[in-house]
Amino acid sequence: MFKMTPNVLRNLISKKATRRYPRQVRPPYESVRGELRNDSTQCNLCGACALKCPSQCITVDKTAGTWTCDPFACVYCGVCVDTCPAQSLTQKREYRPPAVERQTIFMQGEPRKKTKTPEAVESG
Amino acid sequence: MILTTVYVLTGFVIGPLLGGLISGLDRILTARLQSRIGPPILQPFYDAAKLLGKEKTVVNVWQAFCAFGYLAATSMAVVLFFLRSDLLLILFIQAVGAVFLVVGALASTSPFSQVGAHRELLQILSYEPLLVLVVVGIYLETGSFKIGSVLTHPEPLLLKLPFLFVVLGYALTIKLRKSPFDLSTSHHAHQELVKGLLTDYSGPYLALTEIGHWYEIMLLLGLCALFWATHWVGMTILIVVTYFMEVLIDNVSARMNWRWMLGYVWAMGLTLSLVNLIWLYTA
Amino acid sequence: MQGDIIAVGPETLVREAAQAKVDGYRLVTLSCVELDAETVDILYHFDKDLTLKHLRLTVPKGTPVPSISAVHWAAFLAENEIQDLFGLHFTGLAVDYEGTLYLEDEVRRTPFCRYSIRQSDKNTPAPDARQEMGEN
Amino acid sequence: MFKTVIPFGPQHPVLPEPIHLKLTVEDERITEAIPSLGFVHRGLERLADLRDFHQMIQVVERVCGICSMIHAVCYCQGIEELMAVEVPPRAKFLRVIWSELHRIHSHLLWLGLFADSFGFESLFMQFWRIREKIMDINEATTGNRVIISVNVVGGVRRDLSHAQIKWVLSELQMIEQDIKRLENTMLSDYTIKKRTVGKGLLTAPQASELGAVGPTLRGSGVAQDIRQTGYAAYGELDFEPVVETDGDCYARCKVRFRETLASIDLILQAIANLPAGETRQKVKGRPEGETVTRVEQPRGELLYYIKANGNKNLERLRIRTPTFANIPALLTMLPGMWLSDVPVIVLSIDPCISCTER
Amino acid sequence: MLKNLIQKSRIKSPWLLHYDCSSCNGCDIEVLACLTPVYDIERFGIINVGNPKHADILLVTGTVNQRNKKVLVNLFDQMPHPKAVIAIGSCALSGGIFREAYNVVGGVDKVIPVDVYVPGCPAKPEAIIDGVVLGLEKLKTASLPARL
Amino acid sequence: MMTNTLTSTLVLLPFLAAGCCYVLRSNRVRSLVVLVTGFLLIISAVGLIPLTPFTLSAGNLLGVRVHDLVMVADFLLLFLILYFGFKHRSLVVKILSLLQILLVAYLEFFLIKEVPATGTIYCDSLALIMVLIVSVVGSIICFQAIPYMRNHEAHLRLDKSRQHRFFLVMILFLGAMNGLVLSNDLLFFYFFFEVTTLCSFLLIAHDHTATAIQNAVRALWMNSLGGAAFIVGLTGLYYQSGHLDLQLIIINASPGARVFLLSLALLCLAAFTKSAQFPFQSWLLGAMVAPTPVSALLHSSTMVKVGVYLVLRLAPAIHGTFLSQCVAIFGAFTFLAAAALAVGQSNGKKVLAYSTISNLGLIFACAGLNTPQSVTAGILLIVFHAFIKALLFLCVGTIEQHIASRDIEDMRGVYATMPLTALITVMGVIMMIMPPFGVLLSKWMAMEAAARSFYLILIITLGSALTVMYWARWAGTLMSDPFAGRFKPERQPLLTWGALGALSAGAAVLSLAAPWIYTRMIAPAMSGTYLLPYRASGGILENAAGVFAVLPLSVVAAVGFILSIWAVKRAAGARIVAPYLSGIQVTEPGMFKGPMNRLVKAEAKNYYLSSIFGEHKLTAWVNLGAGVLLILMLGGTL
Repeated sequence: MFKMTPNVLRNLISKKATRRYPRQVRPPYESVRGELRNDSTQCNLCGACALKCPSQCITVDKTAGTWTCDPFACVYCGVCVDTCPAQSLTQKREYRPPAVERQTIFMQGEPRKKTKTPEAVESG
Repeated sequence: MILTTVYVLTGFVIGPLLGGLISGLDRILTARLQSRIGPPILQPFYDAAKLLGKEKTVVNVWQAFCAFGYLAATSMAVVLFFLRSDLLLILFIQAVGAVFLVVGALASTSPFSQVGAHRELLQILSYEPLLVLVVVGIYLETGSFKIGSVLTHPEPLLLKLPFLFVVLGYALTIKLRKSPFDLSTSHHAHQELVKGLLTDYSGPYLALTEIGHWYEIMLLLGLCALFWATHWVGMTILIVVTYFMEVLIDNVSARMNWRWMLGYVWAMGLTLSLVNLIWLYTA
Repeated sequence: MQGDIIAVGPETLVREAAQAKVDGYRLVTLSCVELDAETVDILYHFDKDLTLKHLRLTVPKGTPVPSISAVHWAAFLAENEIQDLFGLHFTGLAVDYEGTLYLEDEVRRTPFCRYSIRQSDKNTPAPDARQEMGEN
Repeated sequence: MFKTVIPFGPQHPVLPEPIHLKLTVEDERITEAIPSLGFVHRGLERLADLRDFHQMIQVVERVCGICSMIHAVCYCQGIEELMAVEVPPRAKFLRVIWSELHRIHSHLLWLGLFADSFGFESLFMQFWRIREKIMDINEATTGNRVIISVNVVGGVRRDLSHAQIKWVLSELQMIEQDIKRLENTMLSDYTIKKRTVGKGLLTAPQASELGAVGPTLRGSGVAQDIRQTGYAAYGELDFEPVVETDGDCYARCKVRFRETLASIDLILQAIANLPAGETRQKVKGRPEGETVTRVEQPRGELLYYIKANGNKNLERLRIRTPTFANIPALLTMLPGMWLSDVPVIVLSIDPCISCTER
Repeated sequence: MLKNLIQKSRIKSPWLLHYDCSSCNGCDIEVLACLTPVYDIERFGIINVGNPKHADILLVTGTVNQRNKKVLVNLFDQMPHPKAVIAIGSCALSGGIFREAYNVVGGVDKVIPVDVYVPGCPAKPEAIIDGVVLGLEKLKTASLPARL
Repeated sequence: MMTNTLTSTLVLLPFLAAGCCYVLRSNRVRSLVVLVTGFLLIISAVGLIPLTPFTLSAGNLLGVRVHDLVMVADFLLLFLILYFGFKHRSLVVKILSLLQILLVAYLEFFLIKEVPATGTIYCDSLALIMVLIVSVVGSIICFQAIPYMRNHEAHLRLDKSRQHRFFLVMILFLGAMNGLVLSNDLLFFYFFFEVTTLCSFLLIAHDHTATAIQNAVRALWMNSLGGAAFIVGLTGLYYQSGHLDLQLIIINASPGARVFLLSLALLCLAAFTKSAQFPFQSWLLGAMVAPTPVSALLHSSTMVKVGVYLVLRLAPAIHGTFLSQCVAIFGAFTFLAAAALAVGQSNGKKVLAYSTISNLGLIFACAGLNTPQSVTAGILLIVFHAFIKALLFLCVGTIEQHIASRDIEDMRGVYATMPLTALITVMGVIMMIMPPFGVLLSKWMAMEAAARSFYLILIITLGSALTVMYWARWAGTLMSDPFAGRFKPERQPLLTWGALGALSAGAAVLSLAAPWIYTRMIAPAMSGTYLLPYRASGGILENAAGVFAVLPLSVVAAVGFILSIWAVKRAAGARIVAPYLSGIQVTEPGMFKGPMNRLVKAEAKNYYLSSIFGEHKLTAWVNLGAGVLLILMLGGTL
């Protein structure tokens, strides 16, 4: 009976396993697949990401020159990053922070012309 | 008269405050034994205050009645304890609280609540005789059921009633809802009965049962304290050790079922009590 | 595909399944595949010491299929699933959920039949699942 | 005798997942248990109509978040078989490593939840604490804690660097130590034995007849483990299935506990024998034909039936998950047991309802 | 004074109810992982109570499907005010990768009002903690009952 | 003179009124007779309070010696029983009644040389308490029987009312009881003892169904056994002492004499049969077939109380003997065993019956323990048990007439349809198990008294824990209803309300007045033989070992009660939610959507633990145990 006793007593005297999260943030690992970013200077709006995305959360409108991602549907698999021919898609190491409203990641680029100062705009 | 008032107020006010603190310490200690940091020590008070400020929802208005009844009975028991009244009477009044809690749980038709209530009844069935026997042991040793007389007993009761102290430990474990006896409801709702007995108490009424439980903690630790009533150092050590053992046992054992509880507690408890009582008779 | 495939008919199915049990095979599962608007394939996968054996039953959608749950009790779950998803009817099911194993009334019946919908469900003519989902 | 009818689930603290059991009990003895499913049914097999066969990898990974890696392995194997793709050996070994990491984290998770099912909270905390280390390995090596998404048709997307391998080895050593420290508690504590021994009995013939798989089957004394077929790189590793003969919850617990240690051993072997080379074979074309593939999940045998007709969408994808096979066994275990045993018995098959219902 | 105490306590003692709609378990185990020593959300007074009648915060993981949407509404209704709903993971936010499947209704906000969205697939324990903290804002500002 | 009038009112008026009930077949007149008799009984009993203690001699009635009248009546009675024995072909009854006839004849014609001139009637505080209980509780039950029997017969659709017979026996019973407790001459006592046997037989058989008659015959033979034991005991006593004066026997008790002790043991045996102790419990359980007022009467104020009264009476005589210890153990055993059996019952009336047996067992234990505290406890328990048990039986009867079942499970949520009755029932239950009410007060005394005897205290603590279990369960079940505040006001006949109200209020007030009952009634009864066990001051009962603050606690309880009611009032504004059903509840109350999309009722039934506490499991063992104890008791006196 009470075979667990040595373990719990060890826990009592040893250092606690808890990471005091908000106060003490552990730096993310090198290769973490976090929030999706599109580098507007590189994106050529080819639409490969939209085609390959398993979650179908990216829409690219070539004529209007927009690139939209629904971050709430994104599954962070990184397939789009792997397939992006222009390597404009990257994943940050952090996850997207919680929000109180629906959001989309929206990017307005020049239709058909790249490298023209498109802005990345986020709108709620 | 003034002294009486002081006692009443102490029991009524200090009782739950101390009880709440102890259950806060309990949670921290539990967390530490699990290699966690645990909540702040005032956590039980936050919980209770939050619950008091919640919307009132009931399944049946009798739950409100019973929650108040439970609180009234347990606080009364603690007050009587501070008034140095009759131990047996205090046990009876404490049982009233337990019964009210059960009746309130039975007032809901949820099977979880009902099954919890029955398990609580089985728990009462298990620990009630033990508590009475402990008190009987105290009576045999000191010649009185009155706490006043027990306190003036010249030597620590623990020396004469060691087995009965163990028996009290069984009752304490059941009463504090610690593993392996947290059958009817447990502090953490990870069991087959959801929150068992307390499933359908909610909001302020749940807060009342919490506060009632603090009184119960106080009462039971008071009973433990009687076993070393001759000196406050001994008393403190006894209580601290006992409570630590309770938390430790909670953390090193699985929850058992009521059949095992009834069989084990009665077999062990009654045997130990009998041994100790016979020893007292023959001594 | 690993393992032998034995074609069976509705009349020999239960016998074959029972024989498999006698031979020491464990029923792995049933897979149902819609072949065209009228017929479905039901594959009964069996396993014995890590080798597979399959019974292939090809039946028209309308006809009831004998349940093997009397022989392999565990088949009732898979058969109920097929009942839900393909609208087939199994006769002699050990526990019959009558098409409510997974689906609520709000969902169209037989979501796995892409070619047609079952005639008996014509009182609620649900749109074809494909259109509902949006053609890709 | 009066009957009490208890709706056990779908929302219930001891059930991590929604399944409903209509329990009929007399006093507290169960006389009847009827399940109701469908609370997690999404219909993802039909998503094959909307997603191409590459995208389906991400979908099948989300059949179950606990053994996502192994689902993907099974699916990829099937597609690779249909397309006759030869997977590079290094990828095969990496698949084994991550699969076994998943098995360890799944078993640790289960051991914790199992401890919780009989109210042993501190043991639960202890196992989950160890499990966090595995999650860290997952995150560091693949980029996500749970759904690691490393499989592609023809190999894996990530490789292990030398430094990572070293770190993983040291972590595993610590994990092994930590787990072994709990062996005495999990396998010989009086209260735990009292709650698990003799509960949910399943004899070997019963288990085979009811189609039980995985630790549920092996706990009843049937030595069957799909890893014996030698898929991925298992054929090249030294491996014995873990078997117990008692057929009760305690036996299943022992099987899983020992499998956890066996998995660590497998990873060590795989790392030691890790061949150099490519990790991914480029694939072209589309799958055609039908196939059945099987792998061993933490919960048991997983079977994929894939039928493709040369389109980019599969014609039929059928997933038979281990819990689906274990549910009939569970239903026969319950009657006659006590209400307090329900969580223990239900958890003893390690139910994964999202697998079952897909 | 009492009002302040209660409002403070609400932030200090959020009790969780976790309901798994039709999640793949990924987010569920991350929710559970929050309770365990490494994250130990009991530091914030958070307990997973598993009973809607005791809960302040409803954590929902997974897509809502036709069968469990009623369960979700039932649970939400049984929670006493003030209460907050936190949707966790892509599936709960929008239906995620499954949102086009035939039995899927979509995100949680199609059925009950959602206060906080925690993205991720699955959401990390840290993100869940952040989400709960965000949800506390709502509890703090909620009105007190007319009579205590 | 006053005492004479009052006494004869108490004893003879019922006989007269009973005759009236039989002769006057009008419902109204009968009701009036019952009411008037009841009130007269109550008034006379209360009138006796200032006059006790007193002794009376039964002189002559209509020129005949009362003694001879009683003798003749005795023979008539025994022959009547013999007739019933023949009628219902019960060999045991035949044998036992013949034996009794022979023994009575032997006693009367051969042994008794002279009839005592004085002291045939003796009324001390104990007798007074019994008279009060019989008159007050018994009358109230008879009042309630008026509307009850009307309903009952309407329900049975009888062609011809049998109420005249019913009330004949009911009223007669009260007279017999009063006579019994006032008799000091044991022959008188024996006569009334036999009257109660016959009355109970007639009442149990009242409905004339096959079961009723079967159960009635069983009651008859078991009680005849008691009667036979009694008369054998009497013969022995007469041999030993040469007279049958109860008081003299008690005072001059010579415990050394074996015959004497055996005779007393036989009297105790007779008491056990009357009080339906194990193994004679079956007659009382069988008596449940009778209309509920009969059960109420048998269980509370009459019949079963005969036994405990007799043993409490004899307690000083057996003080310090082995017999006394045996009685204590036997009583404690019955207390525990009956409580255990009650846990296994779902039939409400059976629970009440086992509870009665259990409580009587406790009284026997108190009597056998034979200390001042325990005897006080026993007497108090008689009082409170009478009130509350009568109340509970009447409640169950009322509920039964409404829901057509006496099963506890069917009473689930009866609060919704009969709020007031349900509340009164719950109150009755609360008074059975909770301080500061009288039953618990007596239990407290009993426990403190038994604390010095470890086997007794062990049995009693286990028994009282079981008691809490079956009562609490029942109280909760009555309230188990999901809808709050939606009940309709309940309609019952005035007499029913009156009876329930009077009994519950009576029990509550008496609980409050327990210290005064103690000083005014019990202390005088004790003073002769025992040291006074408690000091009563300021509503607090106290001695060196313990203290029970009756009045302060009652005040606190009352305040708590009022607060709780206030809480209920406020909770009425709370949102009503469905009970927790794992989230799959539907709008229909208590239903959930189960497998196959079917609606299922989430039923929760009480635990009766029939695998442990079922009658089929326990009865044989309990009877065996009790039998062994009885043999030990009788054998030990030799």
